Amino acid sequence: MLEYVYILPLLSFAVAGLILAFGRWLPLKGASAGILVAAWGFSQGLMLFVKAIQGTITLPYEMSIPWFSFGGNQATLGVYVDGLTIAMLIVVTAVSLLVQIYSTGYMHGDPRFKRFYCYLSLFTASMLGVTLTNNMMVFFMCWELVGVCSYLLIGFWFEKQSAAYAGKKAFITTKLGDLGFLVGLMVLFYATGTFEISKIQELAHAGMIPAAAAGAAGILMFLGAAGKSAQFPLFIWLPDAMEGPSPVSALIHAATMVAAGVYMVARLYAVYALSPIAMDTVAWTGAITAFMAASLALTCFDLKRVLAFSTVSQLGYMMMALGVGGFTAGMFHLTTHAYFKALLFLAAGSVIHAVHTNDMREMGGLRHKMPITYITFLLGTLALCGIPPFAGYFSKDEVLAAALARNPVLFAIGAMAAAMTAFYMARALVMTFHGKPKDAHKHDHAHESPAVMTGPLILLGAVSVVSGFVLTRHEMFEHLVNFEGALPFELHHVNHSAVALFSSIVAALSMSLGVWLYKARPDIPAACRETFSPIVNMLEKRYWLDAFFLKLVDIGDSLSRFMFSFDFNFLDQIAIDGWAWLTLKLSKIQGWLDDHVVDAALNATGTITMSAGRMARLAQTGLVQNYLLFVAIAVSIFAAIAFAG
Amino acid sequence: MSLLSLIVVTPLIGALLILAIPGTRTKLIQGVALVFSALTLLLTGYLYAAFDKTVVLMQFVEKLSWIPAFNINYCVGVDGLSVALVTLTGLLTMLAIIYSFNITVRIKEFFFWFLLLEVGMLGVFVALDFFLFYVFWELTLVPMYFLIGVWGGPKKEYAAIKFFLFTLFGSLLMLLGILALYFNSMPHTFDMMELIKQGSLLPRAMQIWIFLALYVGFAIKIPAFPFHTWLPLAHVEAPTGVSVILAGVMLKMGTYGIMRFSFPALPEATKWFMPFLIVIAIINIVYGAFCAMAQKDLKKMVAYSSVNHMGYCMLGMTAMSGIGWNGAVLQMITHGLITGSLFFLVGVIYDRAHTRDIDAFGGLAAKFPVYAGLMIIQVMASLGLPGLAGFVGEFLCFLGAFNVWPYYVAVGTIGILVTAAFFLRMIEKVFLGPFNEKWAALKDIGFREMVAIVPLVLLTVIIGVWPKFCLDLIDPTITYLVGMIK
Amino acid sequence: MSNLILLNPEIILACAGLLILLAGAFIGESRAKLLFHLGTISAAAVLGMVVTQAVMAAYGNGTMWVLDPAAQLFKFIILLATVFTLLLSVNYHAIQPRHVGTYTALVLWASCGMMFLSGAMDLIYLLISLELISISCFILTGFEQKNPRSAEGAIKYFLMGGLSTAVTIYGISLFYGATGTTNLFNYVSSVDLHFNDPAYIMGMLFILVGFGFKISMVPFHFWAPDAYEGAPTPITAYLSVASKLAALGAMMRIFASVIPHYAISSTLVIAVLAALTMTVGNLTALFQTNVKRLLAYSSIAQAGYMLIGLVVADPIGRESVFFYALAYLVTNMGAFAVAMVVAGKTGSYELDAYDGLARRSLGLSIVMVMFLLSLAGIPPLVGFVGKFYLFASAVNSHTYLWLAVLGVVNSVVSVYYYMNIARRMFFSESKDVSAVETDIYTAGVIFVTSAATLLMGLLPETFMRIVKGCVSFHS
Amino acid sequence: MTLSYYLALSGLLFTIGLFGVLTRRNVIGILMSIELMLNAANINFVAFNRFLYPGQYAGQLNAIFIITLAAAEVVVGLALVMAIYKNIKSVYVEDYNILKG
Repeated sequence: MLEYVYILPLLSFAVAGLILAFGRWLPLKGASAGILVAAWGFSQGLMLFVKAIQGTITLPYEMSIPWFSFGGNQATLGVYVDGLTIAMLIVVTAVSLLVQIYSTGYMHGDPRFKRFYCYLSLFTASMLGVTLTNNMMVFFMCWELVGVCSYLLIGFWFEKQSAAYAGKKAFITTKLGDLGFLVGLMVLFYATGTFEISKIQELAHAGMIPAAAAGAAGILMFLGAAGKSAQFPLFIWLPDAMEGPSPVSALIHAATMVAAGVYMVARLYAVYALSPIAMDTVAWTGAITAFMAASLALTCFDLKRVLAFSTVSQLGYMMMALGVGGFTAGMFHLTTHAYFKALLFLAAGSVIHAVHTNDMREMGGLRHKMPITYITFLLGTLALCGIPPFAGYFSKDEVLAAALARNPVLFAIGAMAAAMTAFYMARALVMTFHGKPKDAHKHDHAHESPAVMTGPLILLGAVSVVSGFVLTRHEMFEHLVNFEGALPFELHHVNHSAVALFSSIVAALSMSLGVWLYKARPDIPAACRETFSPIVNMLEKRYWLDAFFLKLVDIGDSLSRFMFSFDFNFLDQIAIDGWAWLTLKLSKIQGWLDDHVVDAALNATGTITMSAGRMARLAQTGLVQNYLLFVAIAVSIFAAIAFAG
Repeated sequence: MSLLSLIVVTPLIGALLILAIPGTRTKLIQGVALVFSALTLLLTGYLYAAFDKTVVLMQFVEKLSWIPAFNINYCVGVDGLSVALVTLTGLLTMLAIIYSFNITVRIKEFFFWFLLLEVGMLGVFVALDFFLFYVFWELTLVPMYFLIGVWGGPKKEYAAIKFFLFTLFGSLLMLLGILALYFNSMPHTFDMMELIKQGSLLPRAMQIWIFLALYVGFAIKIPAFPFHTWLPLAHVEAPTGVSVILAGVMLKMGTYGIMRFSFPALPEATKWFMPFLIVIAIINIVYGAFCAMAQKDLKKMVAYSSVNHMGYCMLGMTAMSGIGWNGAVLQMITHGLITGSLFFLVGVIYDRAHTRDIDAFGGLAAKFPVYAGLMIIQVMASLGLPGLAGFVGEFLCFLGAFNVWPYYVAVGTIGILVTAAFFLRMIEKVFLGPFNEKWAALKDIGFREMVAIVPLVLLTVIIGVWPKFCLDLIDPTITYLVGMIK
Repeated sequence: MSNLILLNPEIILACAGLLILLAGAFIGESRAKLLFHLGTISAAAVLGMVVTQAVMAAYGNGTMWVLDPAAQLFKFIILLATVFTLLLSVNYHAIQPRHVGTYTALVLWASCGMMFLSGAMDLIYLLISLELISISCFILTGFEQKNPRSAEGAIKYFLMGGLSTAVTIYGISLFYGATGTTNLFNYVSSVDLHFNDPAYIMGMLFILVGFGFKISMVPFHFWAPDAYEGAPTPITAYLSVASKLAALGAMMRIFASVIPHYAISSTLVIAVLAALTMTVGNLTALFQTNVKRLLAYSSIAQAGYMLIGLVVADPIGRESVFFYALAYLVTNMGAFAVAMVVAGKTGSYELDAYDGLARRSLGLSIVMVMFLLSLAGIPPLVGFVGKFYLFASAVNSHTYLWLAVLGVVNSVVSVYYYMNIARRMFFSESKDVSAVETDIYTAGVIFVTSAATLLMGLLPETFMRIVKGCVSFHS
Repeated sequence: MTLSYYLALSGLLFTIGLFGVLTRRNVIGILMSIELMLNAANINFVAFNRFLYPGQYAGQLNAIFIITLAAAEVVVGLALVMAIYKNIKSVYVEDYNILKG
């Protein structure tokens, strides 16, 4: 069972190749192959989960084969499975499976349907690689590969200039973070002498890694996580990434890839735990991100972008949880969030599929036209807002409790973000599904999506409702995902129920406010936009972060132009060709000498005298010397040498 | 005749044979060129297979007395450092010859020079006698001059002579360095292995001067900042097949020379120069990347990216550790594969559109999916995407150097970012976005071009996934060499 | 006197010259070419004799001359050049049939003078040899009577030569005053007395002027381009090869052997002049549009390189000059031969005559490129091995490393103009695409020289061993 | 009369010759100046022989050689002047200027 887990990513890779090569002859142009593999993977994950809970398999499990050796070191290729891995594995395979099923409807008729499934399989494979690998080098490889898949899928409809741009932006922004990751990895390598996760963990637990190295590695690698998981200030790419097809947003930009950063921090939690500074960095970055992104979602009119900001905000939560020591809480939030956010994206995709726009101002009143979509979206919203007994309630509650246990300020920020979350989700729900249709034409053409799309929605809706409740039974999740020395899942020394009650009330109030404002008094938000226009402006400009990064790009561009102009104009044309030029000039002088010397040849003999005046006159005519004179001069010099020495 | 001599002689026979064929029989000439380059490739492939991976010393050594007056021998041999480069040369030359079947003028001369060039390149990598090394080194110069000058682009003559003068200057300085080594050895010898043993006994000042003389020669070939300015010009003006060889093989001669000889033979000088070398490597990386970003010409962009990539290679060398050197050698090979194929790919579009202006295209991915796919794979490999060949070498270079020069390496990573930026921008402009209808009449990549490019793409993927394939050969020798230097 | 038999080659050559001169007066114009053949055969026969002498190790000396391996080597070079020159002359258009006898005789006598020069051990003997060469060559340079260029070249050559001869003779007189003899055998025994005597130093330096003129050392080189351009092309080749190398050989004997190296306080002077010679020669060559002039300046620069070995003057230095002399002989001769062929077809020595030559005659172009590359010193051609040898001697000496560095820089500069010819042949297009024909004599010369250029480059060992055997001058 | 007088005379002759070579416009004049320089050498030879090495004849012999040599040179020189005069119709060196560069 465990012995064969390495087949999962390999099979996915193979399927990606299979679809690319033979997709046109397979059922559903290859989609069937992708779905089958994902389904099989999901069943495997589920079985592992069950067995792990039952305790019939021993964890952690590790196996590897030598990959290559370099200068006395051995790189390995292998898998490392513990509870964390299994939790992530289920998320990846489940969402991947549902998204692939959903996409057969959503992408139906697309000219590059085949390639879409190829990319999805490739992504799934890489993501499984990230999840399962036993080795940080392979981790980094797969980490980059998911980035490429993300790039390809965001720019899937590359004829749209904005899509192509968004793909590039995503890739480069995450790459910026990855530089940190790379350097951090090297620090880690030289601190531990290995890339293998199990060995790193062992060394960390034994305290063999110096705190400074651990801190440096942790913070540097967190830069990579900040890029992937869209943390402040690198989250700017994620809203633009919504240019991709909605299933892609659900799979990559909500459930799995963006969670990879969180997963990475969790994976190396032993290292982070050694350095309080690294932990604080993670926590505060998470908190700031959670707050900022939530505020950005308040003024956004693009349905998918609202969800994207929400994703960023929730990822901030997870990071905050990890940073304050809530290891299990963070991972739990990751798990539940994956389902309900995927649900929200797929539902949003369903809406967009129907009305062909992302703009909420052109929607409205869709709940009658698309009842299933509406219901499932509603369930997702409730889960996200943390209304009991939906999934989000359980996980968010734990995150906040962990924050309170460590630092009340973080708790306060988290609570505010939670309030905003409830508000903007209510806003989105109302604007999309309630009220009167704003665009009659679009409304008339809207229709409920086909069963392949609503099916996954219903499934995910069900999961969103029950997963929080189920997984907390008998400390099931904690049993699976835990970290010795981190905060326990159920915090007893803080008033847990008080936190839960407080957050639920805040969420409910805030949600009601949102519903009331946008349903009954839409004039108030409009007026607020007027009144607080500077703030709205700031939010629409995304705290000027985009401008900041564009400025950076501009600087890079100017720098590159400057360097090239230096290269060409100075280094090449002056410093190098200058020598050639100088040589030619010299030879011209020489040629001139010969021209005017040999030119006049014997000619000049008649005119040269030794008198200075004669010389001056010669200088005026340009005839300075002639070659016999050279001989004479040489002879005189020789004579002088003879008498001098 | 030993295997290595056979490898060197085969293309020479081909070249002479071509000279004997009347220029009008173009098919025959192409056939002969193909057959002899293929034969060479087979022999190098056999060399690769027959090479004993566990032996760290020179293999297939053949030593014949050549000029006893100067104790010069015809001495050839390969170890882990050179064997893969020999095979790479065989492969790239054959593919470039296949690609170059589209040359329509003066075919006889073209293939004559091309095979002669192969002789020189192979010779450089197998020579163990410094005099022989130098002869082969210079032998590459003349064919390259003609290949650029006759079949090149608009500024071909300028490019050709600049390349010639630039590299000649370097190599003549190198010759002086070699002579100095010769006269300081006892008994006087040009035998590289012997000189390596004796070089370390030289006084430091002497070592430094010799190192400098050799370094200028090698650095111009690499090309290291500030000696790189011949490169963009020569690459851009050269015909496609020749650019491939230039980038794929000839640049490596510089780094190979340094690793083969300068570092092992002159340890004191190496120590002394190290701070400069690392700075130059970083400049190459960052500066090359930024220069590439400013380019509007596709080929020039790839050319500058070579400056950047050879910077990684130098970075790995400066690590003076097994990790870094493994990375450097692997980087040489992968850069040959990747940049070689990129030049092919640029050639494909240039042959069709007769322009390389990045802004002139748009949305080609929709119309030419195969071409776009190959290009994107190789670009990704070039910008160091894991899973493809470029990553492993690059990563090992950085990793190796990080131990010694952490802060420089941290600065150097900027190069990775900028490389990604300009390549992705190029992809965005050329392949993505709305399709530019101007190019509606163009055809997707053809069979001959596929034959030239696909093997490189496959190797890029194979080495990326299974670097052992290459590193197994390299690692034992490198570990031994590094151990010896230390 | 019994040793006089060792001078048989010179004597026979001189007699052959006389005979040919006489025959020329009687032979019909239609059969005048026979005289070239006669001349060639006699030169070749004498060459055979010299080789035989060398093989039999027939060495010895008279009171004013010596026959040692070095002399034999230079005689070999001179005679080979003579044979080549006469072969090139057979179909040269500007020599009138009625003057063939004179022409051939003068060439043979000039060669005779050079052979004397190569064994000269007395300054007066040396002077007379030099004059024999000079006077013959003055006439040969001006041999194209109807061509004002030829006459002008000759008169410039003559005036410059006259002045340098005068200076040289004055130098010899001073040398005589300082040492009491003009004989170098006697001189050797009293060597230590005079090193600081100004008359002695001035004498040596003035003698240097004469040699400098002959080998076209800066600043005594100004005649060379004009005379080279004006002279009939075979004579240009002859002047640039035989005359130059013969003088260089004698110069080696005096400045690098007879007078011990450490004893010449003026070595630095020669070193500086060597540096100037390469630099000026190369720089001026850059802008030449006439191939003969270009090769003239190139041969000035080549003399500069050879002077490196002379300055170094240790065994390696001497060997390197000897080897380079051999290399220069075949390479430069070949280059002039090709230039002659091209001019024969196009009627012009201008560079644009070379446009597109590769399309017209690929073989000839490749051979020409070989010669040019050899002159530039690119392996695996003989010029490279020669330069390698020269630079090796400079590096070995330490003191003159700077000359080697300068030589390197100059080589790079020279490649520019050498490759400029190659560029024209291979990169440019010409309107006329008819093939370039080569007559059998010229083709023979080109074949032999090109084969030697390549083979001596690939397998230089034999020749290195020969020059090693020649370095110890008799004294 | 001592050696130095002769040497001074010879030096003077040499210098005058050199001056003449540099300043004469007429080829024949230049030829004559060269002859002066040769004769300066002859004076040297004879004077050295007489004052420093009275037992020898070498110096005087050399002088005779040089006189012969000078004659030969002048013959060829004049012939060349004739040749160029036929072509260019001038004996002034400034007119000989086809070849240059």
